[in-house]
Amino acid sequence: MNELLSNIIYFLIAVLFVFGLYGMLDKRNFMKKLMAMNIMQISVIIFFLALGQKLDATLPILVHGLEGVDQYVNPLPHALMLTAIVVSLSTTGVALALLLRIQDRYEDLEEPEILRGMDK
Amino acid sequence: MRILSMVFSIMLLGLLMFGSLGLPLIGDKDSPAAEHVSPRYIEKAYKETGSPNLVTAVLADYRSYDTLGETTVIFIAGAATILILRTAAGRKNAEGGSDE
Amino acid sequence: MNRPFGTTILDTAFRYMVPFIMVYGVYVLLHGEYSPGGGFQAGALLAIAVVLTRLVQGREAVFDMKGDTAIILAGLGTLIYAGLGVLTVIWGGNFLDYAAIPLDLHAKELRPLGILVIEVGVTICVMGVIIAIYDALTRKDDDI
Amino acid sequence: MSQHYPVLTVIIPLIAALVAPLAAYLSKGLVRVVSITAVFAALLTSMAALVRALTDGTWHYVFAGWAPPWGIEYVIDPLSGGITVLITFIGFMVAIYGLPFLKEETWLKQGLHYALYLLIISGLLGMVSTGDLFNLYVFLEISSLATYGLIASGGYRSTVAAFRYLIIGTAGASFYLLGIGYLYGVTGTLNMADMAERLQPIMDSPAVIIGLVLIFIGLGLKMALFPMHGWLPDAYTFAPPAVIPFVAGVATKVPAYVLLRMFFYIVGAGSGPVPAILTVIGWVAALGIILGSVMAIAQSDFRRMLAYSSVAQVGYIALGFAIGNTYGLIGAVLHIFNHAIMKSCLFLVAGGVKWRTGQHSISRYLELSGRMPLTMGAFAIAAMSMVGLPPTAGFFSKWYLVLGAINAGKWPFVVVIILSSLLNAVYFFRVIENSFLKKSAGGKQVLKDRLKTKKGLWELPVAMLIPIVVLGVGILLLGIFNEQIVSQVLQYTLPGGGQ
Amino acid sequence: MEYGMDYRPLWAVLVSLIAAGLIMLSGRRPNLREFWTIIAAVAKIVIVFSMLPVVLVGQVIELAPLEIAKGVSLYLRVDAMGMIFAALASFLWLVTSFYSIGYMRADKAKHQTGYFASFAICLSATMGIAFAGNLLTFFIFYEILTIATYPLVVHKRDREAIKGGRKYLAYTLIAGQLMLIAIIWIQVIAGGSDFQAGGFLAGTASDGALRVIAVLMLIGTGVKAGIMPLHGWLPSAMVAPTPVSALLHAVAVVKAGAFGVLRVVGFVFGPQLFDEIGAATALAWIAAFTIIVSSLIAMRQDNLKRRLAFSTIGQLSYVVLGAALVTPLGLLGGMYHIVAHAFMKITLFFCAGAIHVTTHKDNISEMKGIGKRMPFTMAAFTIGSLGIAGLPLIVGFISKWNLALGALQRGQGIFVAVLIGSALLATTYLIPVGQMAFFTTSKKFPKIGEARLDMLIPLCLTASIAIVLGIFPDAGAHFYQLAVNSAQEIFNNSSLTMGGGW
Repeated sequence: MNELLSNIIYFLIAVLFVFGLYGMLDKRNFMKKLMAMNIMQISVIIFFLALGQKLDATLPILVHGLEGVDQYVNPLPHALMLTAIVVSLSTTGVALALLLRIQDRYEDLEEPEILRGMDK
Repeated sequence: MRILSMVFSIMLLGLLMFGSLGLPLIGDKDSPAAEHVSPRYIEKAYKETGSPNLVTAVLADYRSYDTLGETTVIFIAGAATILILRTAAGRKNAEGGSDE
Repeated sequence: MNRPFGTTILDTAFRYMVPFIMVYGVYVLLHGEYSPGGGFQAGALLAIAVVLTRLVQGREAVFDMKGDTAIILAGLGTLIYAGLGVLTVIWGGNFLDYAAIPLDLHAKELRPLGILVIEVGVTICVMGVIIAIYDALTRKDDDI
Repeated sequence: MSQHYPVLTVIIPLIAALVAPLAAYLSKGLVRVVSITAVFAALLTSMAALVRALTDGTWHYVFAGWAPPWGIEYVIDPLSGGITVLITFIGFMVAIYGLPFLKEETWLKQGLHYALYLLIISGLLGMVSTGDLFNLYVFLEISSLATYGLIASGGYRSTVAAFRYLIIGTAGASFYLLGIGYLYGVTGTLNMADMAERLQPIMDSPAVIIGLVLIFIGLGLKMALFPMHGWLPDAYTFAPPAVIPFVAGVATKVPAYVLLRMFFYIVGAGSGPVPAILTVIGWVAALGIILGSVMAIAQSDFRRMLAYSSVAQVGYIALGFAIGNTYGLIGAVLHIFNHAIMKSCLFLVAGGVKWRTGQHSISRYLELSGRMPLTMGAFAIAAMSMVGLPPTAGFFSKWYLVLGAINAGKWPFVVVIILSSLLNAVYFFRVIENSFLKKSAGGKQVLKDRLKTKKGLWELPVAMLIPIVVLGVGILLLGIFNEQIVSQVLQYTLPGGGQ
Repeated sequence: MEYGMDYRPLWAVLVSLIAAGLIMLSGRRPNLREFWTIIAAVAKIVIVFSMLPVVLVGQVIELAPLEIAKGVSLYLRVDAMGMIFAALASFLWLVTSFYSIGYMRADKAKHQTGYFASFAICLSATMGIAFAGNLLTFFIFYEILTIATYPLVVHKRDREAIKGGRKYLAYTLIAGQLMLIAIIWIQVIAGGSDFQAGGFLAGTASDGALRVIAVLMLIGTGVKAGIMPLHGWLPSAMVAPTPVSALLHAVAVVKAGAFGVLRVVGFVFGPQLFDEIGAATALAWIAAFTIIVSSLIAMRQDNLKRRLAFSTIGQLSYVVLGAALVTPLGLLGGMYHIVAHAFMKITLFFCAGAIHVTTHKDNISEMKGIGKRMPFTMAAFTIGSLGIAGLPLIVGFISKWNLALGALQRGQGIFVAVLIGSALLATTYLIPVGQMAFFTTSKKFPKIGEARLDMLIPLCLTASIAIVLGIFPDAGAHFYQLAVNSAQEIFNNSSLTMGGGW
């Protein structure tokens, strides 16, 4: 049962990741592409956090009287994912700034329209 | 094109699911990730860094260099945003939207 | 009066909120070692104080920071971080080895100090960047 | 101080980037001095690090005093040291080259431009130096984000190009990170050396296989390996000329280097799924080489032509990996060096011509040899190198690649390489014909000539001319002394000792 | 052996490269530019001929200044065969330089700086080809020669020149790439590619593989040598200025190809292996075919330079035939024909150029009675033509005689018939020009008006050398002795006596 549950979570993460990818490939709207990209990044973050999980363990802040490796979840993925979140945030920020500029110029965020505008 | 991306996505989904078969169970206390590097953080971080928040200890001390990179990324985000929004916007008026 | 949302209620609420936000930001910064929190969150809070001021009082806010200053500040904030690394190198340790800080303290006490210093750097960087982005977004073309 | 060279190489440009806005605010001249000094200092430290790596062997630098795998380490061996020297060298040249382009910009733009430029350099250096897989991701993002920002500063069309690059690049980074996640899940470590050890017993686990596939996809997107090259042509075409020579020269090479590290050092070329992946890489790269070259022939814009040629040339590197024996790897690594220098040189020329004539179309290259002899001379050398004619550098990477392919009995690759160099000849000699031989029929007035109004200047501003000439001569020297690089820099580090 | 000690071969290569640099730098001052050319040419002759005595006594000067690819050195090796080519090229460069200066000035050509610089680089590459000690070195200089010749071919920069240049590049680059495959393949199967008298490939691979290698190598070298059907670029390249054609046809480019064939047969495969895999017979037939067909085509050309071009194609195939006969005398004849043809053909081209500059006539049909106006030129031309036809007492006879003996040595008298047939054909396409010049009259050329002296002297010089060598084949640079030495070396056979029946 546990095994199945475990795999289901991985499967869900995989589905999320692939959703993101599919959105990026398929959507023609730049904003939607960006959102899809975010979904993809988030799925990776969840994936890492899932890896660091331990059954019956608490969050990795030491509490008096609670000792032993098995009592706390793995802090490393958390630390890594803090970095990854910040990176994802920064990327999104830059992307939004770009979209603002594109909207300014082409008054549209649909890829075909923009490409037509670029050729002019 | 749509079909192609669909096919590619489904293939990737299959791959990811196949790959996850080899991963440790979620919550497994004996998984490599729980056994190899991280025990030291949990056991010694407070002694070594004086920080009871293990995530902070890892983030700001054991892997502080990553965090430097992270901070730099934020700085880049700010710098890039300003470069894109402000300096380029100035050219819009000056050069009538030159594309080159 | 060029105040986008200049109402009495906002003005009053804002006047009491900003100091709290800032104090809370500093608290989050200092307490980051013990509970969830740290430089990133603190920086965001401090920036919010400035952004809130701008939102309420408009461009003539007394408590204001220009985008240009902000991005310079962000750079300097990160520089505190990187600079500490360089200093530790100069002091004979490896890069970012806080134990090399030449204070007469035990390594266990030096390390939290180092963490604090870099958290301050992170805070300033995050604050600067958020303000700078906000400034860039709200700036009109004629301000350049 | 000398034991800190690896970190100084990365951190000096980074610090300079952080102070760049302030420096620019204080004085526009200051930011230029700071930036160029910083890159130069990084060049010096990277060379010193390389020299030490050559004499004393591989060099581990531990951050914050925490031994790996708990902390982060830098690993400088002759190969990574060599590539850091390459990056800082080209970075230095392009930094000088960019000066005239930025002279008249506002302080803010200059400050941010230099900040981002230095951060690209720093990020790429970090990627090459690091011995930690997650640290690599962080520096990958540093260099990528800075690249997006700089590319977007080239005008309206460049914002679209930058956005697409951002989307695809971030997808690539996500793939990479997910792959690292799979590997982390089964090994529990992020340190490269540690992971290499812990991966060996579990090489056939599905998680390892898929993790490596994901890493390959991620890096393939970043290095614009066909068919994942969609972002590259636009990004290279519309990016500002002050920065694109560097990005075009180096940015796709570093992911290629990481791929090499990953597959040949961490995993091992013969183990697990790597042979299968390499086979796929080989065929995909072969296809990319041919299609990239054909696309390049079809272009009328010089920079776009170079961009497609980059797609093809990255294929050479991947092909070298796919050939997989020592000669193939030597060829691939040598081509990382060669192509970085050649492509940078070509984009420098493109920028110079743009500066002088305001044009990028190949049909506007008429009669340029007379007006810009040194630039077009460098172009001719670089073009010959791209075609692979001796004694330029490009010939020798081709030599090793074909040698490796014949040794491995992979005849289709031999045919691809040879065919591709002929296709290269077609599109480069077209430009050479235009600029050296053909005469413009009364179209002279159409060309704007910036320097005609400014007396006392010769061909191009000196700051632009020097890098062009240095890189042009560099291509020849790299060709003649390639054996030194192979035996000094590559031999010890290649799997199997380079026998 | 002075291995790595004697830097003369390297200097022989570098001196004109340095000159090329100086020429480019002094582009605005014609006199200085030409001064560099002459200085370099003289220096090259001195260097090359100073090595002659060493080589004549059978020694080989070797030099490996640096390793240029992993396990492969830039390896220069001065042996008898290389010496023939090097001495010939360096001597003719000086002659051609004087002639070029006259021609270019008389023709008021543009882009002379590029012209002289490319010329110097070409000679550098030719030296490199002559002294190359392994296939990589050979290939590097071979490709440099290809590229350096390109600016010369397109020198006029008009549509026709560009078209000719394209054709030239297409042929040579493709061939070069094919040869590269073969060279790397040899490197793989033999573990090295240092030239060795008598070949080093025996037993390294299956016959099939060796056949493919042989075909690729022969395509690579054959394109420059103009073997049919790979000759297409040569007539198109005739748009180049005449000294270039002279250089292309008589001295450097095509001879590099022919020389390459000799090297491949004699020093890579070895005659025996080359024969065993059947390449020799095939090549001999191709050469014979080329000889006959090119002569037939030459007869129909009216443009003098084109006619000479097709004649070159035929004559080069003599060299190739010599190699393909794989007999000592055949090789001897082939090698000596490099020399013989060089002096004869350069004379002919010099004459064509002199006619062009002096009277602006390019077509044979317009040259009736030109002998009246330019008696010396046309006399030289006639000597050259007779030599090409194989008349005794002119140098062409020596090589053809040896070739014929070589064919008999192999027991294939049919090639003797080919040689004779070709000689007869040559009489029909070249000698009539001289006949027309002297024995017809035309009102167009009433009085004497010779070419400029700086053009006339070189062409008279080469014509007289053609005669001197025809009478004393070993005079001067001991070309004949060198050829004999080399053939002996290849066949490991001392029975080959000097004189070869002459």
